[in-house]
Amino acid sequence: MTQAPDSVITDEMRAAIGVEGPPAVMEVEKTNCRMYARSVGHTDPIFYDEAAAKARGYRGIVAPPGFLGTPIFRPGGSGAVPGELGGRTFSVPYKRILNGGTDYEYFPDPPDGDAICAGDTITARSKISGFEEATGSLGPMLITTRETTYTNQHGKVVAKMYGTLIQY
Amino acid sequence: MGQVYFEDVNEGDEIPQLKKNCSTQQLVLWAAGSGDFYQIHYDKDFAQSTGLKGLIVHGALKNAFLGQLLHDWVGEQGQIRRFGCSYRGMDEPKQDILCRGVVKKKYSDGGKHYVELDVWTEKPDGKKTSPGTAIVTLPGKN
Amino acid sequence: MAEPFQITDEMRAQFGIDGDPWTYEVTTTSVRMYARGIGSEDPIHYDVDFAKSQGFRSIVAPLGYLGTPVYAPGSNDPTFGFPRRAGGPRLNIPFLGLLDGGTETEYFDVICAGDVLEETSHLADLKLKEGPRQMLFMTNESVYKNKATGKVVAKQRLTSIHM
Amino acid sequence: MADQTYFEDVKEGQELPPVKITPDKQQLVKFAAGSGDFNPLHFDEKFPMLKAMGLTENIVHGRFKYAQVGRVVLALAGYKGRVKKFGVSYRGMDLLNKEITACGVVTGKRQEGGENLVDLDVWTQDGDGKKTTPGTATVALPSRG
Repeated sequence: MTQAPDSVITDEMRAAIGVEGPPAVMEVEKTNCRMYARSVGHTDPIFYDEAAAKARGYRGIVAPPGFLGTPIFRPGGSGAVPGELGGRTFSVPYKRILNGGTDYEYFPDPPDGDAICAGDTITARSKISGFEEATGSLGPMLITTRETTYTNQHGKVVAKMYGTLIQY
Repeated sequence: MGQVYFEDVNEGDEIPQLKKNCSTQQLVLWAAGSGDFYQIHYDKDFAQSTGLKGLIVHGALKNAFLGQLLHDWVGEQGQIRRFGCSYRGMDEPKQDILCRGVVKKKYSDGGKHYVELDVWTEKPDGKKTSPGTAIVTLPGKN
Repeated sequence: MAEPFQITDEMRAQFGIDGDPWTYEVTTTSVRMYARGIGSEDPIHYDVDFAKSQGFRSIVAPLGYLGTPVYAPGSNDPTFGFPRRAGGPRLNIPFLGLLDGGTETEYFDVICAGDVLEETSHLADLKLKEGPRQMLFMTNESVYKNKATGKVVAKQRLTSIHM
Repeated sequence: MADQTYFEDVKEGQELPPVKITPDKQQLVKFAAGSGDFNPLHFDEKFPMLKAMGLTENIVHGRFKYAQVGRVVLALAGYKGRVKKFGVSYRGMDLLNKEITACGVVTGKRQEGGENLVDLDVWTQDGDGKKTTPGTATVALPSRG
């Protein structure tokens, strides 16, 4: 597929596969865990109440599913969440872009992993894991898959996110 | 809702559904919760200027709804290992979004009891807009 | 309304009665979000190292931001986030119209990310303005105490207009 | 942030550098996120209460204007000064996508309790110069002495 003569995947793009971008620091705090839980409609008190979370064996208020912290915002920066639509992009002859989907993988088990709780500082490192070309109802498209690894302040890998970006 | 156990679950079982219906306020709450302030989710004129008919529900919000579906199902002793979905179709605010999951496979490995599921959101006409998969662990009865 | 509204001694007797305290949290992400919300790009609200270099404990809360009330479904108003607490004054106000009349904040210390504040609130004033339509100006005062030091860091008076 | 202003630098009648902002819907949604006030009056043009008020455009949060006044006051205080108090009344509505200017003028200087205090009139005004959010503020400034 990548060897097709009309491929939009360049050598530069192939060389970028597996190369980690600069790390992004994500903060998990009580306020943003609660805001996220509230915005989804969660009712489990472990997302709101520290005492309830501790009673269930967590270190603090739990980050709801899909919440991996808020990137530190700097005025003038992009504010993009790494691994979603952010990260390195390449010049391809397609104008439109779609977020194809997102998968979250969690590693909640000690000693190697841990739950994500308020008070954590998570470092996110993102890399392109592959390019694929396809032709669908939208016409020819380039599918970029990206993998982001989330490591907490104790060096434990707590989650991975797999994102799919479609350009067509 | 009581704790669900590995032994209670069979392939083909559907888990309890979660019904959502997003007000424009919820889309703004989600912008706040997620940090995604793209205007197609709350500014009708902006959405229409990009060729959309009107406001649309964030794909990531539907993904998070699936997270809630699973979190509420696995209970205090279960854990979400993996979940996610593809964004295949758009949903509009003020329309029901039904979040569903069906058990695809169950197995035990390394002392843990795994359940794999197909999960998705669907529109009132049954069209799946966010198909995905999930892996959770559930407690065993002994 | 059949009878014109009057401020009674019974209502005045409610002045100063505190409701149950509520916790307000000031975090780095909440300070940055507020600063973004008001369009400020002052690094004192964003950059922890910079704020420390200027002698502050952490990034500084923008003026007007006194932390985010601890939220839980059912315990807070889902639109405004304010706490539905027990205690405090109970008034029957026969007016349906409600306007935000004003905000006044008095500071006794700088509020920074990491601060956890305990807020208590009471009815501070009632004023009636007569006219073709009666307007009741109701002022609530909130006192914010730093939980770690016990020091009052701010007082905020909110006036609502009922008509 | 501009250089620190000292008490000696300030004169009665002096106007402070204004802050201008034209809030669009995204700005108000960010303010909702920051402030926790998710009243649809500020972002949903079809919200029934807007219609009841005879409006077709969203209203800017009063607290947003208060915060703009806060930016003017904080800019005077700098990092070494301290804002003692600031308050405003909400007298008029401002609508989305219309320029708002937050202003301040020095009305007095005094020394009290070992502090160098500067009193201000503050307000926001709309494009026609109408003061929709008038108020006052007091700032303690460092001295050069």
